[in-house]
Amino acid sequence: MEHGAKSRYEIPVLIAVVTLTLVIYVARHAEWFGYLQLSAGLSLILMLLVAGSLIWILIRTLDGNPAGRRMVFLYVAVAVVLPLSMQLTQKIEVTPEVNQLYRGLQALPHGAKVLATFDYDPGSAAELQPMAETFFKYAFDRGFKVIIMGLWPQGPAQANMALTKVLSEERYKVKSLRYGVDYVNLGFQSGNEFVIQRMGGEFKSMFPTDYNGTPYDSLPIIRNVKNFSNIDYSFNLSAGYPGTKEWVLVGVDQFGFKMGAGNTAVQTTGMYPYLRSGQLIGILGGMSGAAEFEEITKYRGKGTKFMLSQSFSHVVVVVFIIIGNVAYIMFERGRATEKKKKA
Amino acid sequence: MKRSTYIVMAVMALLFAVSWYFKAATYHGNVMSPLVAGFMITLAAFLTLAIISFVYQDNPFYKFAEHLFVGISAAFWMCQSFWSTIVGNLIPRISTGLSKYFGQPYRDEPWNFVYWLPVILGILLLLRLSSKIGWVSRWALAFIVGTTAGLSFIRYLRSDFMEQISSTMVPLLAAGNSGESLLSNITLSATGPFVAMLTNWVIFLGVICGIVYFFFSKEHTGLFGRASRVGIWILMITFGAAFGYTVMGRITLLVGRLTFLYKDWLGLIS
Amino acid sequence: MKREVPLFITFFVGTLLIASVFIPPAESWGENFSVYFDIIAVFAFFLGGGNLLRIHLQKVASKRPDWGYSIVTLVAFLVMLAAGLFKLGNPGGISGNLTTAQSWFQILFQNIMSPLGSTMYALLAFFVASASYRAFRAKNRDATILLVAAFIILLGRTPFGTMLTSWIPPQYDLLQVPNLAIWIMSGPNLAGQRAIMIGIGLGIVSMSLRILLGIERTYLGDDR
Amino acid sequence: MLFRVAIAFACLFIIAGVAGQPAGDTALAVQQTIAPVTSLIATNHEYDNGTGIDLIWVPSIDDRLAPSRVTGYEVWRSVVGGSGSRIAELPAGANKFTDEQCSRESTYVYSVVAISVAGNAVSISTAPIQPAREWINLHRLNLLAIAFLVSAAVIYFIQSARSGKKLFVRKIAGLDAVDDAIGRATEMGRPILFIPGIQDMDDVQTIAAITILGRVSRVVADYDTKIKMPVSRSLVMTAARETIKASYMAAGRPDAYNDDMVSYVTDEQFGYVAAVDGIMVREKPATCFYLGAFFAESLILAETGNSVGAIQIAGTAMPAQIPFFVAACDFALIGEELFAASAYLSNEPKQLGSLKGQDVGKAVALVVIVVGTMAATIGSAWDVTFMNQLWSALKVVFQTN
Repeated sequence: MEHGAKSRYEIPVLIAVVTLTLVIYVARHAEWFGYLQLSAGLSLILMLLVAGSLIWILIRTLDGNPAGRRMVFLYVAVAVVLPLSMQLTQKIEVTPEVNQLYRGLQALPHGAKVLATFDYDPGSAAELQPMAETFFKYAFDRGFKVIIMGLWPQGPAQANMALTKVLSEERYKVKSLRYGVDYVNLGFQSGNEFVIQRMGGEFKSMFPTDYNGTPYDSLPIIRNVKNFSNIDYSFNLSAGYPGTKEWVLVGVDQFGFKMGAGNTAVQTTGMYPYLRSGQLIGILGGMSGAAEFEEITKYRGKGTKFMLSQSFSHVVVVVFIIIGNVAYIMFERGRATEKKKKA
Repeated sequence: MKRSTYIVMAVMALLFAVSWYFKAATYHGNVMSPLVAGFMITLAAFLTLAIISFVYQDNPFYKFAEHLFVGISAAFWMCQSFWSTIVGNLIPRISTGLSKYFGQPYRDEPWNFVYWLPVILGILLLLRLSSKIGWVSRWALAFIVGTTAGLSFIRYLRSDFMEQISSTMVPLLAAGNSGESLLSNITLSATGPFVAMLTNWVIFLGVICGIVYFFFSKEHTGLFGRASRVGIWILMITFGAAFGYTVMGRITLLVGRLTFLYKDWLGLIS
Repeated sequence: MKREVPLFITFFVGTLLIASVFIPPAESWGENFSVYFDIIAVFAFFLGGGNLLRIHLQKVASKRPDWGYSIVTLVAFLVMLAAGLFKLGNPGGISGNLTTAQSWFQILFQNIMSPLGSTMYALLAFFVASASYRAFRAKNRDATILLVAAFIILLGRTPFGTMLTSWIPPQYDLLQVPNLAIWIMSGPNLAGQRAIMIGIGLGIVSMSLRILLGIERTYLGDDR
Repeated sequence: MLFRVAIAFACLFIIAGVAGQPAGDTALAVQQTIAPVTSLIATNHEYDNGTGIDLIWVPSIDDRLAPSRVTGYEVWRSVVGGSGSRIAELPAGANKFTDEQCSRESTYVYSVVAISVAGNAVSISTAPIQPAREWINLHRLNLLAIAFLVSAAVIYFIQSARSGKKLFVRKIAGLDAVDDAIGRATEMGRPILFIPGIQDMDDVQTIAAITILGRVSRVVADYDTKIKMPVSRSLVMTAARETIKASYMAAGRPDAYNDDMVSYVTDEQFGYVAAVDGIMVREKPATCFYLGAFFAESLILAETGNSVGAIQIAGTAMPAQIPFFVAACDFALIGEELFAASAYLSNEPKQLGSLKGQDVGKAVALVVIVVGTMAATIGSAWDVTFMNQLWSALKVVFQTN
């Protein structure tokens, strides 16, 4: 890492930041003011300020002072933080793959049995948790019977978090959904794709009890669920291995159930082959997938809210790529040709 | 240590205490006592900040967080695999007494004795600690590598080789379109038939050229060389696209962490 | 003996597992062998964990630089190990669920390990930005293609990109940046992914064969 | 024999069932009861270990009404000489089911119950059937044939290379840089960092990384450079130690080897990354190798390595991570090149022969894709029967199950 002129500024800046944080923190907890919410006008002014400073960086670059990586870091942080307290909304266009997934869910009858598999951990929760919440909302409104399980140790715990959140909403409280009747959490089972393989025979062999230790057969929702042939739809949320790929290769290919998936943005590219070949009926990719899913199901939540941070920081990255190329074309390319001449 | 280090430490300790106090005062839940909960959320917030500080430069807070992380997580996975593998999969097959102790139903299956094999190999592996008969640990390694090779051979042949070939064989013209009707109707509508056909052609030629790029034993010259160059372009598009697509996912992660700091800890946003 | 037995074991086990795919009564062997692998890996933890303890104890004993941090690692390791192995604070006792919310194990996981892991993961937001800034430069033709593809995808996922080209009429809407981004993902990207996968498939098949035939045996260490 | 008898019985039952259906069925329907399913046949599930029985039937005629009056089906099974039980619940419209929970020692009888709001209708039971076990899975003959073809090509070229035939192998960018990169570290007096991915020995990529390590550590031993290898799996630690030790012995300097060159950190992905990042910024390695199976950590490592000014050589077969290595490292091995690298670096003719064998596989892939696509295109656009047959034949050969 580069070492600029530090120590002279570092300590005062640190103290200033710490003091400011402390004051805001104490003030917030003593309830001197409400939540931080910037009005639309103020938000626009702030955005323009950021844009202006980016232009200034571009000018400095043209003067021969390219920005270092820490400058990039700073702008990413600003671009993510600012929109969190802004009151702007953004129009969300639904892509075909999300639409397909939604159509698949829509086609299911009331009371359909849906297997929701949670293959991620808190690390990827930012992307997948909003999908999980939207999915539960939709499933409960449509009266689906949801069977939850996980191939990652923390998956079922993540499912429980989403469930608790959704079920605490007034709209679902009045439905008085019952554990074991309307939904069940089978918990985690180790063994990766082999768990899927064995579930093809009998779910019970892999999950003799549910997450809480209740025997499989004493749960009405799954008492009659032998294996995948009793499942109408499978919804997989995954962040890596084992995940959607294994569910497709071992599950869908061999046992032929219908499956839709929500993936982290990174994983999504690798899933397109399965989408095209029809092994997956639809896919939600990353935060925008989550936001689109919220849009099409009309449950606007976290995904929609966070899209502003996303878009803003995206623009910042794009601008920095432009700045980087300007700097490269202006200086380094010239230098490279000079070298060639000398040689 | 320098005096400034002590000052920073003291300020951090003070901040920690303030946060602990306020978080404990505002906590309402039933899993933990407010004092523990206040401590835990403050700790989580400070550790989050400690890790983020690494992008600026290495510092004592990051070092602390890093060492804490290594210790906790190493033990985490040891416990996790002990309970799920040894207690979950091994003990119910080899010992009725221990199964009972751990509250696991004993699985009485005919081939259970085979499960002694990995136990023996595991013990062989531990013999590595002895310098005299350490070489027997290689038997365990050989077993593992053999398993890996055998399983991967079939798995990848099926899913990465055969499956990808069979799904690339699709008609290049949309069904029922014998060319003429298609050519009279060229639009660049994203959902139109011409683009669908174009996509099929791109995939077909792209896969071909991409495979050509990977040829090792043929000089990449002439037509072959040109195909391989197109292949590398296709790969570059793939990499660029995947990278660009990923940027979003990665930013989401930061949104997630900063929401934790701003909402769950500081309580600044709703 | 030191040389032949391991090579024979590799060959035998590997061939057995390949054959088992074609023999219905043996079809479940692959799955069983994976369980065996997991069990052996747990034994290996004695070696790994022992190594971790030894390194940090040595550091503390010889007071090497930063030895204080080694104490942090040691304490964290031992506390977590005790919490997990004895299921401290678990209402279900020794047969309770490991990840029950009230257990020490889960509390430590939720409040220490999980924030640390998520934040380390989140650093990628910074790194992905700095890598884009540094690597996406039009240095040569290949790099330019990489840059253009990445740029279109990035732009296609911002409202700015939507605005920029929304005037293009529907019969040419492929040229609208968001549609173009989707098309790149489902066209050229798919082709590249497939070519890579076919290559990987062959690479692994050939590598596995070399291992089974004993041509590749570096992992076994010294032959003598 | 038994099978034929079963089929004969089944046919008899079907005839009986169809004939026995009274003409007044529709009249009954008016009274709100429904017709049972017909033509229920049980056959042995092919190519399994004697655990499966396939059931197929014609759904109740009331299921074909719109809206269907059938709400679902239940499959009941009874063991001859034992009790019966419900084994599955299926949605309306279902017409087949595979029972995979049979035992070879038992004989079963099945029946299907059509469920409706008004009442249930039980079908005529199947003939008793006992599942049979097959010893060879003929459905996978295509897999066997292709496995055989590829293996034969690889082994053939290994043999021909062994017999002294000269083989051309193209340059793999990055591999030629290995020696220079190690030399650079030696000159600068800084260590080399070798990261074998974060997967265990049950991933071929890790094994490939270990074999490349064999070659790298040989050079390291010759140059007397420091190597540092933090790993995230205990088994990888064991294998890596064996490998490096062997290299030092081969270089004639067994005394310079030390177990601490390889150290276990933690199995946790990001805990491991946090520690490796710490090592990078504190020890400032001159060269970093990232070879093996990587996930999200690929870019964290590559960016931190770049920030300390290390030369970085990376290689992985994780399609999702290759882009980051390509963008952020000096040299990147793409997918298959990782596996080719160990053969390439060994410089042994027989190892190089296997690369030629792989190319045969690629040639097969090329030919099949071209022929198959052309057949599909011509067949579907101009409706040429032969082409359609060719296409479906190729599909069958390359389809896996």
